[in-house]
Amino acid sequence: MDITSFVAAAPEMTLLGAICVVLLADLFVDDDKRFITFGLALASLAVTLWALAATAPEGRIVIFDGSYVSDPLSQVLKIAATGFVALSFIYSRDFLAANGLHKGEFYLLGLFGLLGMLIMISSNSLLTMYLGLETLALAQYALVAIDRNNVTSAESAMKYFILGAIASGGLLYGISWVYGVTGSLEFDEITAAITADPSLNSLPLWFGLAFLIVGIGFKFGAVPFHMWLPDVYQGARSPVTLYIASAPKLAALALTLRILVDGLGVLHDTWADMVMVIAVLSILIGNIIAIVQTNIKRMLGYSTIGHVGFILLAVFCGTAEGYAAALFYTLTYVVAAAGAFGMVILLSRRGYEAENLADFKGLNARSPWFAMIMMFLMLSLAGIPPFIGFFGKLNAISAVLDVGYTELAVLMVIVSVIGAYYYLRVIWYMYFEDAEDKAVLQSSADARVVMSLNGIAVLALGIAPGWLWALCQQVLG
Amino acid sequence: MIGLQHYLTLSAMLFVLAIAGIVINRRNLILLLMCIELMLLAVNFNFIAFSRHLGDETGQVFVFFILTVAAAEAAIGLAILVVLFRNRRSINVDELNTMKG
Amino acid sequence: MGDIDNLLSILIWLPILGGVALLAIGDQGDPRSSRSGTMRVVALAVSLLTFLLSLGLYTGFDHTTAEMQFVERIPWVPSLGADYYLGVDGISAPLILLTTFITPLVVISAWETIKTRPAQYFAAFLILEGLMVGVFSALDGLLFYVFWEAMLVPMFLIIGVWGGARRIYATVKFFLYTFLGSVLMLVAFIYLYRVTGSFDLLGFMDAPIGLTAQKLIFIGFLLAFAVKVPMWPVHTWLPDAHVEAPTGGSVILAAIMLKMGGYGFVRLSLPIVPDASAYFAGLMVALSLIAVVYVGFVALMQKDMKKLIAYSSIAHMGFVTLGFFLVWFLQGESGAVLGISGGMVQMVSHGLISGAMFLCVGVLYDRMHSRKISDYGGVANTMPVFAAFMVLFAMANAGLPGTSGFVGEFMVIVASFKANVWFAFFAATTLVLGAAYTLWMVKRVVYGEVANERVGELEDLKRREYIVLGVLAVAVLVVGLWPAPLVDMMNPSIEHLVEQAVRSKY
Amino acid sequence: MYPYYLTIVLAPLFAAIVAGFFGKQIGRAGAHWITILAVGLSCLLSAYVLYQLYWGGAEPENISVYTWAVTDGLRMEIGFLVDRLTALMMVVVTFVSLMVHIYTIGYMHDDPGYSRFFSYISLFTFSMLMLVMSNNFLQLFFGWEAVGLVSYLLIGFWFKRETAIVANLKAFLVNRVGDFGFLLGIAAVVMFTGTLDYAEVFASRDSIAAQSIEVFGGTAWNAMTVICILLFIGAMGKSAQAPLHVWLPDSMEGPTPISALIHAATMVTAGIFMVARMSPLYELSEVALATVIVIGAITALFMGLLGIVQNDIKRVVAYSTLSQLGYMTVALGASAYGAAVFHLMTHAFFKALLFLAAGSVIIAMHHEQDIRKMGGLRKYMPITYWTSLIGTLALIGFPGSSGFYSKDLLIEAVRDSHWLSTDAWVYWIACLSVLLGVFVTALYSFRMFFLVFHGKERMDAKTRSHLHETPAVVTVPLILLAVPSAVIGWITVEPILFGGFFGESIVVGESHDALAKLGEHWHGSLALLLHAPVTPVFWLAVAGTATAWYLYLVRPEIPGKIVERFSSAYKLLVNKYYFDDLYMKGFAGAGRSIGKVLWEKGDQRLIDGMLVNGTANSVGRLAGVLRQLQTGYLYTYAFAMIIGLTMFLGWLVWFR
Amino acid sequence: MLFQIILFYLFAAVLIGAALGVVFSRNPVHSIMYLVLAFFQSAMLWLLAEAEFLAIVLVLVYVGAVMVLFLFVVMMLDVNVESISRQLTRYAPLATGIAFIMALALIQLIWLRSGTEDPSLGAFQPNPADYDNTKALGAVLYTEHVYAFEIAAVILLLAIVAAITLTMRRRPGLKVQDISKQVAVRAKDRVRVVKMDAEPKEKMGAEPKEKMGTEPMEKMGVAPREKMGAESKE
Repeated sequence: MDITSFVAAAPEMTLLGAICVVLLADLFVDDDKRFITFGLALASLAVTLWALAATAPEGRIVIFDGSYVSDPLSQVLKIAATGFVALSFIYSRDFLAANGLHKGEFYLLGLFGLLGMLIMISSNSLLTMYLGLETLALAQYALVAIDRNNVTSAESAMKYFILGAIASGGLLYGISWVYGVTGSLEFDEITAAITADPSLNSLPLWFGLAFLIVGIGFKFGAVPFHMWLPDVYQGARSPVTLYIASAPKLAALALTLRILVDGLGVLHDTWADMVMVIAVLSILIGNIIAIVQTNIKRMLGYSTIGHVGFILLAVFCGTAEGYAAALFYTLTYVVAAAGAFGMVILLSRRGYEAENLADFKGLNARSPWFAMIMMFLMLSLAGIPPFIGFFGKLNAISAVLDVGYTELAVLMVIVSVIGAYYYLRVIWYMYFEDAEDKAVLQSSADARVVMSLNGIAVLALGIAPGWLWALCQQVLG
Repeated sequence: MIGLQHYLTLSAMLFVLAIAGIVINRRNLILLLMCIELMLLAVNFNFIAFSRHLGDETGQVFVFFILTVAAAEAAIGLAILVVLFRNRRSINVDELNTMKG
Repeated sequence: MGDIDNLLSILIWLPILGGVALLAIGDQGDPRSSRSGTMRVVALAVSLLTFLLSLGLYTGFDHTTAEMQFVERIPWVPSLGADYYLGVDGISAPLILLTTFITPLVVISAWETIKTRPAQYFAAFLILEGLMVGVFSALDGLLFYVFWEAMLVPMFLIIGVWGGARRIYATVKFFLYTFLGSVLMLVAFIYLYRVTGSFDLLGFMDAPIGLTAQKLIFIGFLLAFAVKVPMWPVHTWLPDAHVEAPTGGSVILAAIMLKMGGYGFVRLSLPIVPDASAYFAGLMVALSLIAVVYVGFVALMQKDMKKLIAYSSIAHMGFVTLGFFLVWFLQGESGAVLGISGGMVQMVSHGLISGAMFLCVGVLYDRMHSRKISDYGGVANTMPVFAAFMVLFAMANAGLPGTSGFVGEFMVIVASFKANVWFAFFAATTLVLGAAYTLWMVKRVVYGEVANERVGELEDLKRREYIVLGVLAVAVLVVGLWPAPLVDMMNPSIEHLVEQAVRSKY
Repeated sequence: MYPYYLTIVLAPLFAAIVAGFFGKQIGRAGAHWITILAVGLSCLLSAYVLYQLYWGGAEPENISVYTWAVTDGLRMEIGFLVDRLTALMMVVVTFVSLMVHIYTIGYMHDDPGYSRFFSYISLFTFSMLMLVMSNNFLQLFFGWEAVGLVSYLLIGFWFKRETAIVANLKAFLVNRVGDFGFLLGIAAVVMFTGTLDYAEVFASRDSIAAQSIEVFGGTAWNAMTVICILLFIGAMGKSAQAPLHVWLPDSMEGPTPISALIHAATMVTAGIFMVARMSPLYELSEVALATVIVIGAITALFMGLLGIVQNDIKRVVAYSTLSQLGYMTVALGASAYGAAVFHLMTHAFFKALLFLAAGSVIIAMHHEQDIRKMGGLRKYMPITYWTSLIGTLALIGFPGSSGFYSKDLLIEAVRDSHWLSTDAWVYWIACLSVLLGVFVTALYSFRMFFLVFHGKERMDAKTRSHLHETPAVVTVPLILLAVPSAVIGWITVEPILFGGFFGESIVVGESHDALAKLGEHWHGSLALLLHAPVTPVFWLAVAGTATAWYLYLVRPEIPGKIVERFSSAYKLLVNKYYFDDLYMKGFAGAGRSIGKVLWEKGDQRLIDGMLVNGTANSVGRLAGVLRQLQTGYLYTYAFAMIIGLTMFLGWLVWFR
Repeated sequence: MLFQIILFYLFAAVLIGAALGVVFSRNPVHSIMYLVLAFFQSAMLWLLAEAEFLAIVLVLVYVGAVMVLFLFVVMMLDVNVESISRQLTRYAPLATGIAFIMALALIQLIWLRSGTEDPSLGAFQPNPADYDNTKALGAVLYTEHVYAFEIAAVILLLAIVAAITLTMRRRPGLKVQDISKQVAVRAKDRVRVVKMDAEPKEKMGAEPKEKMGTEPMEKMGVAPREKMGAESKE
């Protein structure tokens, strides 16, 4: 084995190295100088990005005896994941500082989580996928509970942990069956084995598949494996919610695509039905329950479930276009969702979390600019053109229509109308209602700038979505 | 002759038992953590059985990692449990419902 | 002015950028004072400039061809086969002119009446104007849809922020109703994209499509456009939205947004799915006639002026859809062009008249803060000039010859008589019903003894209001007395449309 | 001649605009001067045009002014068709209008809406001229509606009066019902001919008559019949024929000059004019003619009867107008278009005269209009008295007056319409109505005359102390109108009815041409006059007059007894055959009820309540139910996952 | 062979029994003990399946570390056994049904549809005599699975970080010297003149005062009390 081939895994290695640096450096940083850790964390991300850019492979490279793959898909997802983690760090800092949570561990765990995501994104075998998943999951469990004095945080962390453990137990059980039937854990080999012996494509393998889908469904938060999601979104402190709601969705997509497409693509006929069922349930239940929420984090949680349904419906198509649509949707959704949660953080202050919808009342009077940014984000999530979320929906629907499921497409659009209602409610609170709280926004300049850029991005991307869609198609073509 | 099916069956029984334990238990969270351990144990049985059946060590390697991860998981799970207990003075599953709807 | 390159782009983006600039300027000084604030001047300047530029559409328009003119086409989302593709023909150009004509009036009418966040108010209207021009000029399905939906947002805000007491209910209803209607159009577009490989609307028109698919596409379009028009029975959002919207919002909603529905039918339904349109023509005519008769009766009983005008809008728009769908009852005879021309003229005319009517109500509302008919009476005593305008517009609304309201109704009734006597019979009931509800309202509001002290203290029109209503009055009369320029502009396109509509595509 | 036509039409329009928009600037005098000058100019030029056409040998002209719009091969134009029929109407219209303008100076002297009033009546003159001079249906309809608009504005001129604004709304709506048919008629014309131009339509009249149309499933109707009846519905509205007559008496709420100009002399005769203009079409449909004649006959007799019980001076005249319009309509139905137009003309003069005289009385009585409170005015108002007498005599057709010639010949023409004997009952209805109508006319006319000018002075002392003759601006028009009322029949009857005055402009089928038959026995005006005492018409009129004299001057207590005796009949008449009730409570009430039901039950409850908000609420309720699933308990969450998993497994094992 | 079969069923039976004990015993300590038993039985069964290394690791890691941790936590939390509700969840009957269905599906899968109806076909091939399970695993662990191995290391590191983050508390009143701070201290830091607003800032309450009080403590490396909210409860 040529050591130079490890270069392909440079991003992960770099990040791990950086984590160690941050870990050590943080020990020597006082609480009031925690911005150093923050800077180091951002620097780590920057270095990781650099490593990603520097080692971008031409095509597909598989190393570590088939455990690790680097391909255009992984590049895109990794860059995006790194970027979103950076975004969540930037948005979070003020809040953490104001709430006495500004500890190095937040960044550390965040970076660990990112490492887990990168591992998942690049995994080429069920084993590394599982390990990456666990890395991410453990980091998230800890992050959710990071505010040790917060009852709801602890409760949601516990729920998240138990359910997550069950899901990974199910996933493992599924992996064991897949392994048992095909004799391999690597995706290429699994595909090869099934192709070589079609008789393998039978019940035992499907069984494994069903368990795998439970794992995937959980990670994404698809109905009926979604129950953790609203509670965790609500219970976790806002920065953590932001973290969980953004980058890990990319990892979940990687999980889905790697397992269902790279590994078990030949079983599309079998998994498509299951994916469709959970996807349809997700768009329905997510969007409907979101209507009656009063906590914006919880509402966005349910809305996430709805969006996940869309992503899974795109995956369900089983076409290259469908996968590309799923990727596009995930990326664009996360941009908007990150912004939305960022806005929740931005509105929060010391000892006060702006997590109720009512806290958004009269925002237009307090800060027209951020009200507009939030409106952009909400409209993007609602799928109203010209915001980028619309194109996500467009591509997903297009993919579904392409495989001939007109009824599904109709369902999708009707559900997005239901969904529009609760996004509109945020806008109406911001614009039509009078403020209950007239305080000025307190947040640092960098967060404001990034938030503005985030909001403008959903518009700008929506006006010129071509390149991103082309990229997604190319990556999954 | 004892073989794959027996182990798989045993594993399946353990798995189902663990799951049932999680769902029907409304006593305390520690039990849930233990059930999860049981579940992983069931998975391990599967891997070992398949590994032996296939004559391939990968399955056993997987079990090795599962054991590692499960230990880490247990550690974090218990840590969360401690945090929860400190906040609520209770680890009763029944009382864990401040967020719902 | 017809030789400006990218005229359509300018017409779209100038107001939008103007709106953005207004947001940047913000409310300078005390927003409650009518004098302060450059934003009003900027808003007026931008809207007037847009209008002046849009005249280039008329002067540079080739009246002899049905081809698209002022075409602009650059790739937009190549991976989806969508282009930034603009162009106008005789069907869309008048509507663009209507849009750019109405917007400055709306800006003037709101000059000092909007006291909360005026900059945002004007910005919303300017952005809305750009988007509406975009809808009328887009020749790419995706672009069309983007403009179509994006338009909802400013209107949502206009009603919600500056509206009346039940504004939130109204605006959410407006948004969701229209959004629900349009999403199915999106599905139809995507399907067509699947068939043709691009979002080119003209390409859609030439693509062969099976009958079943056509029917489904038609239903998708129908929901979008029927809600917008609005046709019975999906009209109930309109009275609410109108009642709660601020005056400018009502004006734009009635004058232009409703036209989108009608425009959609002629631009999309008829040429793209002619067979399905033929299949559903009976239904469409029936719904149109129900709109005319049913809604006419409903309008009679309204107690709120705006609601009454809103219902009358629905009834009048019934003529539009009636005119459009007569084509298939006139196979092989002349009259189809007449019907569609009538519908188109009716759209333009209704834009002027309903806008004017809402402005009239706005004038009263600004003074009395009430829209209830029963709060008024004898307004003519204190506001004679206003009363004159009100009666003129009411007469126009009732379709009096010599006003624009007559032209379209006349054409449509004549065409529908050819199609079927009973179509014409029910359509013509508007002569009675329209006059009844409009003039009854006029009687109760304008005539009579001064009803109460507040009416007694009313001041007559200010110069600003006088200009707005005067300009509209002139427009109403000009179109009514000499519709030829308008009709000539549309004719080639409509003839082409009829050819497209009567052929079979599968 | 084209510039003349344009001037005739536009001068009043210009004056109307100036008086309307710049009333304040030009002042009251300016307003009346400019309008009077404009209308005077129109009147002069109209007379010149008539002169040219009749004596000057000018040919009828059909000119397009401008193209309104062209689409789908249908040319819609604004243009003039000026022939003798038109010219006659133009003269009548402008002359009466001029008189009314002058009269208005006195009548409206103290009104704050002085210049507005002049603006309106000038605008009316313009509209009426557009109507009569039109060469196509579009413009006809334009004029048709425009006069309706002005009528609406003028009836509601005193907009503070509740009765006035109810009346104008009613007038407009009832007219709209007529226009409903009229517009459909025009649509039918376009359908069968593809054109709106009179000349082209008339040219293709045979082909129309050859076509048919299915209105109700299965029964084919002759296209011409459909067209003519639809157009006649318009005429019924405008010319206030039963059952669309209800607006005309109420329209008396307007100022009296208006009643004279619009609701007596000109606008209400538009329907008559229109049918005469369309004579080429009507000639080809006997069904339509029969309809016309029946409607006219009913109106002529029954509206006259109502005049007997009215006590408002203007309403009496209004009902007489209705009755006279009925006469004209009967003549139209009898294909005696010439007679109808002739009666139209004479009626225009004497009825305008009567209205203006009534107005004069009203001025003198300080706007008291109840004839029961008048009496013995003769000695206070001699000019008004004598002119009224002339008008009344003309109205009852006293031999020698203009009304005599027109009405007598009209009745003769109807009686001679033997083609009608194919539908015997139609013929008898027509004849009986017109004959009985003569008696009734005389009765109510002289009832009013006697009650106003003779007998006891029943007004209060204060009013009596102020009684005197009205000023010259009022009396001069009375005199100027009295002259034609008295003599115009004598002079013009021969050329108009028997001298081929109308030429091509009125077409009568040979078998229908009752006037031609009358013409065979025509020996001049004098002969007819001398012949009068031997006709039943004369004696009926005398009988009516005598009855009125006996009942209201000799034994004024008798009418009260009659009322008691025949209370139910009286009630029927006083309530105007319950038409108003039918319309107000029946149609208008039903319309409002329908509207209410559709709105509250249909829109609000069904569509909005159930479908729209119902759906939204259901989604909301569903959300409320679904959120219950999220119990917050860990085991529920786990259970959901397990159920999902088990479903998958079960499906895979047992259902796939 | 028969002996092995007997052993298998014996161990299996005890394992299932122990698992049931885990689920149904009321006292958590008992549950843990049952779980330990289950692990032991599993280790036995794995030995039977000739997976010696894992059997040993299971005992070492699980019984030796993880279960001790569990016990430790249970003891530390001192959960009042009696106060714990005894009932099962309301889903219990349904869940039992679902579990039954699932078990049925799995068993049907394993026995009927797996294509190897004859159990003997599923019998493990005995390993060759010179087979060394530990060696075999070691051979692949550091070659083929080195990447996974490294990740596992990361996970353990992460677990350490996470566990410490969540549970480590600095006890108040614990005197600790922070030498670097002691050395770095300057004279002017000893005394600080605090400027106080005439009126406290909004929503700050009495904080400035408290800050003053805690400042020196922080400097001494002792966490201020307020940051350790839970502390006060204990």
